[in-house]
Amino acid sequence: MIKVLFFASLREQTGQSNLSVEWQEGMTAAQLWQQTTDSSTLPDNVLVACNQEYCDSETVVNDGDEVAFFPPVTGG
Amino acid sequence: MIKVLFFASLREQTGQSNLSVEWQEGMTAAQLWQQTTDSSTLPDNVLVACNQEYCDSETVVNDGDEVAFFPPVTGG
Amino acid sequence: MIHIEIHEQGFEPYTQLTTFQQRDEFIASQCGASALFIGTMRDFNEGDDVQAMRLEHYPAMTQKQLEVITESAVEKHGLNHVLVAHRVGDILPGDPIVLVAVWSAHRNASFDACRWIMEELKHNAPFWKRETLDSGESRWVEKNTAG
Amino acid sequence: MIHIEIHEQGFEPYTQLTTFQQRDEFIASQCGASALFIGTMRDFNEGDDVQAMRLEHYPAMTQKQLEVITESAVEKHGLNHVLVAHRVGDILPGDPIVLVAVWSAHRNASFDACRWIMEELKHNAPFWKRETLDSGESRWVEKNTAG
Repeated sequence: MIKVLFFASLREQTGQSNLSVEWQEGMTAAQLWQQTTDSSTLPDNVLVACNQEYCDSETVVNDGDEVAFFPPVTGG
Repeated sequence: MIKVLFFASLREQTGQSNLSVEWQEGMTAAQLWQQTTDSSTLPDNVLVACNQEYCDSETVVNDGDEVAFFPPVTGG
Repeated sequence: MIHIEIHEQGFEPYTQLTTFQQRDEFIASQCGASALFIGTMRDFNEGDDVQAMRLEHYPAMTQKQLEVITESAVEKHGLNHVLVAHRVGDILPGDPIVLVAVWSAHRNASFDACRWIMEELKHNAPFWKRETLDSGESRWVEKNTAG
Repeated sequence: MIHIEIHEQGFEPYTQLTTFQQRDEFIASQCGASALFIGTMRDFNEGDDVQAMRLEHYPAMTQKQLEVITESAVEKHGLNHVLVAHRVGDILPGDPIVLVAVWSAHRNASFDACRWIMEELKHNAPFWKRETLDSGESRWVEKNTAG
């Protein structure tokens, strides 16, 4: 299983905060996005983290990973 | 009269902290130094202030001015 | 010594600093310099009056990111200590949002490191601000100001 | 608001900051950013162990110079407030020597101004340090470190 998280405006837009997705061999972050949202492609301005570290859309995820999608950060 | 002040190592080297000197027309900071110390010329590494503002050795002083000589500053 | 604090409730930067400096590992006489930055919620942004703000974050990643950033700073600048505190939750104008404090033997390292940590935090730590305007409208802050 | 303090006795930076920020003229919600620098006496300098220090100054000029420096900073960087505190007299390792604190709407102005004031103070404000080494020898510090 992959734990998928959405934050801030993406949480609101997708209407989901976190969900679990069945893992498949070779699955990328971009594919996870497609599968969990109605969008076809991962927008450029969406950031992705795999296991709490920034990664890119083509990163291949492993079973048990935590993948998060979020907008540009605005802390500090 | 001119009030002349010496600070830090210059106060120790000259053995004087402050003194009053008779003002003379056209008197420069460098001349005041010569008159109040045994040195002939004002060393490059001695800073001069006239009325609490930095000035140079050729600054002409006015009657009633306060002139200070001190080494490079080391605060902060 | 590196210390990272995420505050769900209001925090007082000077109190956190005082507490931090009372730790046994903190030896003031080895630190000639300390540079600090405190970010506070303003009552205006992008030309609008702002009434309140909610700060969301990604807890596990926040901690990890701030550790990576502060450890890099310690290594790069030879710092003695770093304290980073960040507020989350509902905040009001005037409330402290972030504190970055570093200590080093000489001043350049402190100045450089404090600013570098702050920029890294602004660009990479997973926090998001949603502001409520005086008009009642509520909006996500889309990006941080350049400075 | 500009405030300059010369302390003949030990001072606590966070206490001075708290007091300053309690003034009526200090409106926290207008200041998004605050950058601070605190200089503390080290127990080492130029490779020697230092036991104590005496800070001499030229009172009338100190005040005037710090006013000139801080007023320039406010004008140049559009600061909301500046607080500068400096210790004189006999001090011991770990004691605060200098505090430079500035407040502005955005962070770049605060970072730039705090560092600029500190460099100006180091190079132009009439303070002199005489340090007593562990060996008992006493010497004037001849120049400030580059940073």
